[in-house]
Amino acid sequence: MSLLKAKSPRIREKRLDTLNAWLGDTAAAIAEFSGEDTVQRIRTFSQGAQDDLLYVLRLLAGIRNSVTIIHAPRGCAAAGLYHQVTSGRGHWIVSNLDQRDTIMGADRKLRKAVTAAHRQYRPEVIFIVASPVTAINNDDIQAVVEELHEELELPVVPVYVTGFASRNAVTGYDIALHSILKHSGGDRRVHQRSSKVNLLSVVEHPADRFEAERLLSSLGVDLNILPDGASSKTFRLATEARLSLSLDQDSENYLGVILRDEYRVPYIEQPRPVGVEATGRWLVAAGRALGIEDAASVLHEQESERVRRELGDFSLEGVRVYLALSPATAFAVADLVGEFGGEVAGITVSHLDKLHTARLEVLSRRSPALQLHVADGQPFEELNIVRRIAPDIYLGDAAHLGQVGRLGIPVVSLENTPVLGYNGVTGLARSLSLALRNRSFGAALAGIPTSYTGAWYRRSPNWHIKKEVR
Amino acid sequence: MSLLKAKSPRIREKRLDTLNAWLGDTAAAIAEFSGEDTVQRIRTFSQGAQDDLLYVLRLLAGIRNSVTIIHAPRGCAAAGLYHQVTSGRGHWIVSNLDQRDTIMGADRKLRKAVTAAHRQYRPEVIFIVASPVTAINNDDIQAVVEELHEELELPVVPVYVTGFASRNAVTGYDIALHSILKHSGGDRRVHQRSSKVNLLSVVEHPADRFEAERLLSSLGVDLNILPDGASSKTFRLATEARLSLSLDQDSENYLGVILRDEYRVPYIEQPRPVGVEATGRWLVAAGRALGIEDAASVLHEQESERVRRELGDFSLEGVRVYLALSPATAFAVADLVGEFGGEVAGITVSHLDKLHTARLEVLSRRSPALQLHVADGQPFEELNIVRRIAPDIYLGDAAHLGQVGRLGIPVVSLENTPVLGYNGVTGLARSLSLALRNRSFGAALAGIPTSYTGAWYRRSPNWHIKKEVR
Amino acid sequence: MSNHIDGSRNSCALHGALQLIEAIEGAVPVIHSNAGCGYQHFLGVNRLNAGGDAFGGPPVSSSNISEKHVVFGGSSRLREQLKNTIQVVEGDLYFIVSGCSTEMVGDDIPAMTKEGRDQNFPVIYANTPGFRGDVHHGYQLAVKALVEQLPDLLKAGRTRTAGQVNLWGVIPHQDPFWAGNLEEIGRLLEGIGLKPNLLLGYGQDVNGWHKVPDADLNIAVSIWGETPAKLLEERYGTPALTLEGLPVGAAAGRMLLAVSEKLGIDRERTESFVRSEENRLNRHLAALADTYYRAGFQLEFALVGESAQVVGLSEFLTSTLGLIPRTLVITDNPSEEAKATLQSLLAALVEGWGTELSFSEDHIEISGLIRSGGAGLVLGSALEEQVAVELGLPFLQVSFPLSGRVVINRGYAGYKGASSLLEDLGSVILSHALRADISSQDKHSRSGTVFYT
Amino acid sequence: MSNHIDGSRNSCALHGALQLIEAIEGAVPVIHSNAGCGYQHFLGVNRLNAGGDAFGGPPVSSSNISEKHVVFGGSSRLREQLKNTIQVVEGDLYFIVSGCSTEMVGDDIPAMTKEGRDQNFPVIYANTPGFRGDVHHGYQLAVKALVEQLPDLLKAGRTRTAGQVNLWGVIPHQDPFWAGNLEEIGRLLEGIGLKPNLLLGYGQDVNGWHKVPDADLNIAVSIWGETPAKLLEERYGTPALTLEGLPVGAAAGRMLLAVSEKLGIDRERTESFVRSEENRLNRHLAALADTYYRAGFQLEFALVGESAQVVGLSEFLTSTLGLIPRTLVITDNPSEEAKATLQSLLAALVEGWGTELSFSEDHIEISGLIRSGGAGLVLGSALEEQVAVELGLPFLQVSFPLSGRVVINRGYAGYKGASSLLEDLGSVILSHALRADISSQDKHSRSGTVFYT
Repeated sequence: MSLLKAKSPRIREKRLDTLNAWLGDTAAAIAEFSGEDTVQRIRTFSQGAQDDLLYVLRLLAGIRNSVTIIHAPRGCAAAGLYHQVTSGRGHWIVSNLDQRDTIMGADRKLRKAVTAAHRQYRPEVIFIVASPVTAINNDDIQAVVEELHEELELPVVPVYVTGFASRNAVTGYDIALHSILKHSGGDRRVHQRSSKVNLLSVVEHPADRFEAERLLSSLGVDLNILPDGASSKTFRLATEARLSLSLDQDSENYLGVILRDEYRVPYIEQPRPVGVEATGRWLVAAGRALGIEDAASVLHEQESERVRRELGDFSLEGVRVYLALSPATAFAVADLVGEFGGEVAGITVSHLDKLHTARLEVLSRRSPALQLHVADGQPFEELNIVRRIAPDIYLGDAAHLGQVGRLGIPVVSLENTPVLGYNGVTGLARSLSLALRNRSFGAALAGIPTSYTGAWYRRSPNWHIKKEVR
Repeated sequence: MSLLKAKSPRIREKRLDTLNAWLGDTAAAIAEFSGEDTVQRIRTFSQGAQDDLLYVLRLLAGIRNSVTIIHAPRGCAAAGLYHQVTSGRGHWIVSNLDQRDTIMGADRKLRKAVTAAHRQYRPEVIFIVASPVTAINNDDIQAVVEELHEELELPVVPVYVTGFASRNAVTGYDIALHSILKHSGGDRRVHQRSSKVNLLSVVEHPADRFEAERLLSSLGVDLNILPDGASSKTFRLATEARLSLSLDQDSENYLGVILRDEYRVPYIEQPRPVGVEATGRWLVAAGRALGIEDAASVLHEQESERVRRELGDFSLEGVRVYLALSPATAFAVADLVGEFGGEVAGITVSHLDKLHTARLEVLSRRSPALQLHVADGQPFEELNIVRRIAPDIYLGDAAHLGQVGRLGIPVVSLENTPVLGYNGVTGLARSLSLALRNRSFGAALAGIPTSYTGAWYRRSPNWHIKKEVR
Repeated sequence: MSNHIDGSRNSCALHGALQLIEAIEGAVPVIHSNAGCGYQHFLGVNRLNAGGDAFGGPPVSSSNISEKHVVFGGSSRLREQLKNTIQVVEGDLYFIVSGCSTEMVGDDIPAMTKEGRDQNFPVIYANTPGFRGDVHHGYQLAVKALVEQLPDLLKAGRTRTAGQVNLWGVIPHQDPFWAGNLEEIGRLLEGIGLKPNLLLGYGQDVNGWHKVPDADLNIAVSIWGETPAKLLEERYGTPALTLEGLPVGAAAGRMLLAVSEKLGIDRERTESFVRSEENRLNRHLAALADTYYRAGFQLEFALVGESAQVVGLSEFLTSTLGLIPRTLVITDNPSEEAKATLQSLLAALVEGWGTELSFSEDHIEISGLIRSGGAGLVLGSALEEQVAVELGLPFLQVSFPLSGRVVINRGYAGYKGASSLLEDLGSVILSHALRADISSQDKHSRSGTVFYT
Repeated sequence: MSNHIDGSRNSCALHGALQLIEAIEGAVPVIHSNAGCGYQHFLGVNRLNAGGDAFGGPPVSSSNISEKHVVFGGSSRLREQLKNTIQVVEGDLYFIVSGCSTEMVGDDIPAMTKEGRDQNFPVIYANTPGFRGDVHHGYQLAVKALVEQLPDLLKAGRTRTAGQVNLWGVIPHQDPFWAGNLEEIGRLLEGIGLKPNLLLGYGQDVNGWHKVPDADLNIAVSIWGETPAKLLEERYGTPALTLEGLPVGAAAGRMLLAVSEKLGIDRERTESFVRSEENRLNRHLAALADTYYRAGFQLEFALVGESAQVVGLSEFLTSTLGLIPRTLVITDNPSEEAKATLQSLLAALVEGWGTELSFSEDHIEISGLIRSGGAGLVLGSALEEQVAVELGLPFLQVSFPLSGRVVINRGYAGYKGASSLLEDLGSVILSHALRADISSQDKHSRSGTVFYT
């Protein structure tokens, strides 16, 4: 009966027909998801990209008082090093599987690592993250988990990720959330509802989280934020909450659904509060569910007035913008570009699935000709597209903006830029304004050739996207 | 009657027969001060050195909630910039006299500067420091002081320094202390004595001040520390204190004497607490005066036991040490070198005067052949001497250690090194030990020639020191 | 048996190979593995060396194998990926590197390479699964592949350059200052009339690699250059010279003299060049002396880094700058034999200082060594910053990984590098001394509220 | 009329002269003034440029006049001091500089110089009392003295070097990066076949100054080089070229092209050299791009410094790095005429950014300008650090005075300097961004205690 019974959740391709390679207009995109069975696409040429393991690690980096043991050869911990060094988040141990371990198994090594982690950090929880090697080898992580869970009197949570089962990295969020809830979730029997409201926040920029907190707290809402910055207790409290509010359906959908279906916490899945209007709708929807709709409306009025004042005469009138973001963010920022008076010239989303059909319909009505590209970490396609479209500015959050910059156009990174709420509007306006005003850095980069051949730029951008033969 | 009646104190040459150029053994040094009138020496070749203006600025840098206006051409504020930038101490304004001002006077400029300082900082006190130019020009600072003191309802304290009247920079401390006490000192009539004890600390290293505080506070002594870190209130409280304790007679003597002679605060002038024995004597002397001699003795026992333990087998046995320091420090460190088992191979003191006869006698008995050199900032003489003596290590606090290093010997700077009390002993032992163990930096510098001719090194080091003809 | 590692800084063999390939202009790595392998490399290596991202993003070609390939094999996917890489990505050399999964599955990478070669594609390969070892191992595997397979790709004859010297053992990014270090060693070799073949970095292309067999000498700048040098000695009889460590300051002069002797170059010319470099450095030291003495530069230090860095930097800090080595931690997993050599080398260098020398790559263990060592200054990677801050010590990032430090072509090797080190380390010590002074002022005025009011 | 100054950073004429003389190898300044003048210079200039103390202490010769000399005149004291300086201090040129007191007393310094000259001593002089002006004025006075008086000292004939170019207007220490900047400009001029005569710094001796009249061109790198260049044009008819500011990055290329045109050098050769330099810099920029975008380099900046620095750095930051000038403060007291030129020059550069350009040398006024300007990044002297910290902004020390920063021969001029600036500024911005991220984590876990318990 329970979704949490399974070792890990269904991959996104199966659960939501998620695509990670596609090119076409919005109407065609809607058509893709209207049938029973969406045809998956594959690439005959591809470039390195995020995978579910990386998303698992990103999410776990935000869990407080935890240690993560990556049960893998040493290189799989590189992303952990990145989180540790750049943002001081997480404690990362790699079990360091060598050639012999890939043949003989490495239970003993894993056991040693868990014991050492416990002794060193006295964490609230230890995660054991699987990897391609353990997945292929079928390592018996479960036995170690059960044994040490008893011995250390500590939740030891296995996270069964493979790195290859899904082509969509976002599956990793589902896997991590599934594992946490499965092992440290609260009691599933009848609950007393608490006064708390879950704010679902998955690897949001801290400033974005603060903005959501700021708005809701000023309405007197008693928040329980997870999984970002959550401890074990936060997850237990989540199951008793009166409501779950979403910030980004792409990443949190699975968490909201589990809390709703397993623990009967109502779940409001509202588009991301990006832009004045969407933030207002998000706030009012929350207010409605909590019986404070009027207060929410008043707050929206005040804040939007402030934003209008701060924006002054800022406008994107006549500016053609390319967006390359995760889908929920891309669609939300597209609306904001509209609010600013600009034109969205094209969109790359990291994946696309059934969760997006409503947004696609809106987009299709507004800009029927708009081209939608689905790709995660495939700059060869993006550069081909962007060169053709020649937008005035590019907004993205991928790791390959350094390649995009060589096209000579202004680039704004949303990787570390807050975008949510009213403060997100003014902040983004400031970044866009600076990027459009001074384009000299792009001009300097334009002297450096991109990595691709002239022949490739003459080909259609979707040349290497094929229907998967099953 | 009162010493404070005068515009400024008598220069050190007049008050204490202070010499700033001299070379000879200790017996000869004692003889210099035994007569009625010490013959001053001058140099026929000299090098830049500190002057009384620099010492005034150093002392004022430590006065809290004060602003210092240097009434001079712009370059005279360079030392202020140094204090501000390197240690964040003081607020420094230069009146910036130009050629016209040197002819026409600059009252108006000075008035503007004082008013601006008051407006910007709202200080407790504003110092107006004279300079060679105002001294030669005989600028009427007094009129401005009186006028603005009234107008701003704020102590405006003139500090009459010349830069040339005395050859001994230490005169500057007397001038600054004289000026402060004259203008912000307490009531001279019969006082209620408070329970406070003045700890006289003039530009001591903060760690040294803390060490003295630590020791005295642990004996329950209620301290009033001045002038370092003192506010106007500190100076008022000083006149009611039950006792003044000295840390460095060279710099504080004038302050101790004024407080004793003008305000009847008893003054204990004990040699600097440098080394275990001297610190013990200093502590016990303070204890005796305050009726807590036993507690002081016990503390001394405990601390010296700790120092012995921490020093382990550290020893300067067989090590010949050259000292180039201000006199009270030099004599105190000489004793410490003895405690460590080392030999003092020679001493340069920045000045020498009647305050030192007792110490000279001790030194003369112990090391009759020891050569004493009196010079402030005359590295040409020091290098000549040190090359001849070829000590194993050089300890100094002057700005020309970079020159000394070119002789290839280990150099330890006491400019920013704490030396007082028990912690000073262990700290200095550590520095000496490191310098003696690794001499490679000196070896690298030895490749760089010093600035002086071979002819000079063949001459007697006191070649350019002559008796002053009056 | 290998152990688990906390805060692993030595990445894996695949990443080491990528680091080498990305530093050769015109070389294109083709990763045959999961999608995430290249991305991990980008996050966990390139981004922790800000300013040195040659491609503007993660590696440009990766077969991104999926479940199907794990089950049925991925060789055909590699065939397709290779062919299309050559069409899409500009390059002079395509270099297939494999990851753990494709190696476990047993894909035949040599066969796929041969197929490409048969179509006249300039392709080579190396089997570099992460489970085979760390970044250093990967560097060696990739160098070996280049040395062994490149000659088959060369069409035209080579023109020999007299006095050519190849440099080995500098691993891009694993030494954050690799580019600047190579440039400076090159400048010094040019100074005595040689033609350095740097092989990696700006302007270093596949051509330079084709010229490898023509060298008069192979210099190993670290223990990781010994294998390539040995391989070339075996194949081409080229003599080899192994440096004790990164040549910083005077050690660079000794390197030049050793090279001169080995190659029979006019000793006087070399000595005169070395003297002029030496004299400039000594003048810089003299100009720093006042600061050195007053800010108390003569500290005991802890140094954490790769063996070449630890030897080279500690030698300079100790034998020229007068500092005292307290705790040395070598993080690059030398072989037992290399460990023994390093141990005796460093024992001679640090004799009499009571230095503790350790080999570790574990963040927690290393922090513990620094904590118990009692040094007054820490040089290490960003991972050591935490313990330095905890202990209130001045700290300089010198080894991988870096955080918050952009490096373009700054280096610490040679004479210029010694000056750069004086600037960076000097700034760290001086600003720490000034901060200590200012904060004790604060402390005073805080404690002042007790005593003065 | 001059005003009082809070936190004065422009020292005085005597100090400016000393800064010049100390940077010429073999030149010995002989100060005729109070004891403290040279010491003030050491504390307030040399020590605020850690690492650049050529003499190992305060100036080596000073007459230290006392009350007697103020009353009765100090000329005889100077005579004695000069004679003994020549006996005690090694030197090729003895340069008498006077302070306020001896000038007010009216000592006859030219006469004392002539006396020395009559005894065949290599002596020159400049009247440099602090009341006559600031450090820039002192630099000009000393250069003028050298240009006018040195020819009288030259015994042997000179050998002309073709293609010699003299560099003017870089004031040692007042530009903390003077040595590195000169070396890089020299390297670039050599790159197009010229013989730069740097005149100041390592290896630059009195001989170089004797060769000044032989140059084919005088380049003024700052407004303070215009007077010397003009003087030499008058005396020797040498053509002059004034740069708009410190040539950083592309501006250095434009400088080389302008020099080539002026001297009729092969344009293609110059262009090819510039292209290679340009290309390397652009590659560096590309390798930084990922960091640039994700750490948000595109900030509005406040820049406080000397006119040449403000023009040169802001030009590079704006026209190459894409930053936006918000607040520019020029601190070196240009003449009214120079101000007007700078104003129109910078107006063109910063057009459309709403930049506020100010001229001030007052610490409080400058801090106020930064506070009200609203920039997101501050470049300035150590005096600006306080306000940057107060505003929570990333901060880089680029102008005099420095604190806690050791500079040996790092520079920001030319192409190498541009890379160095990318490293330094990049590190400041990146580490600030990372700290902000980490501290917001902290903030979160602090606020967490409210929401999660």
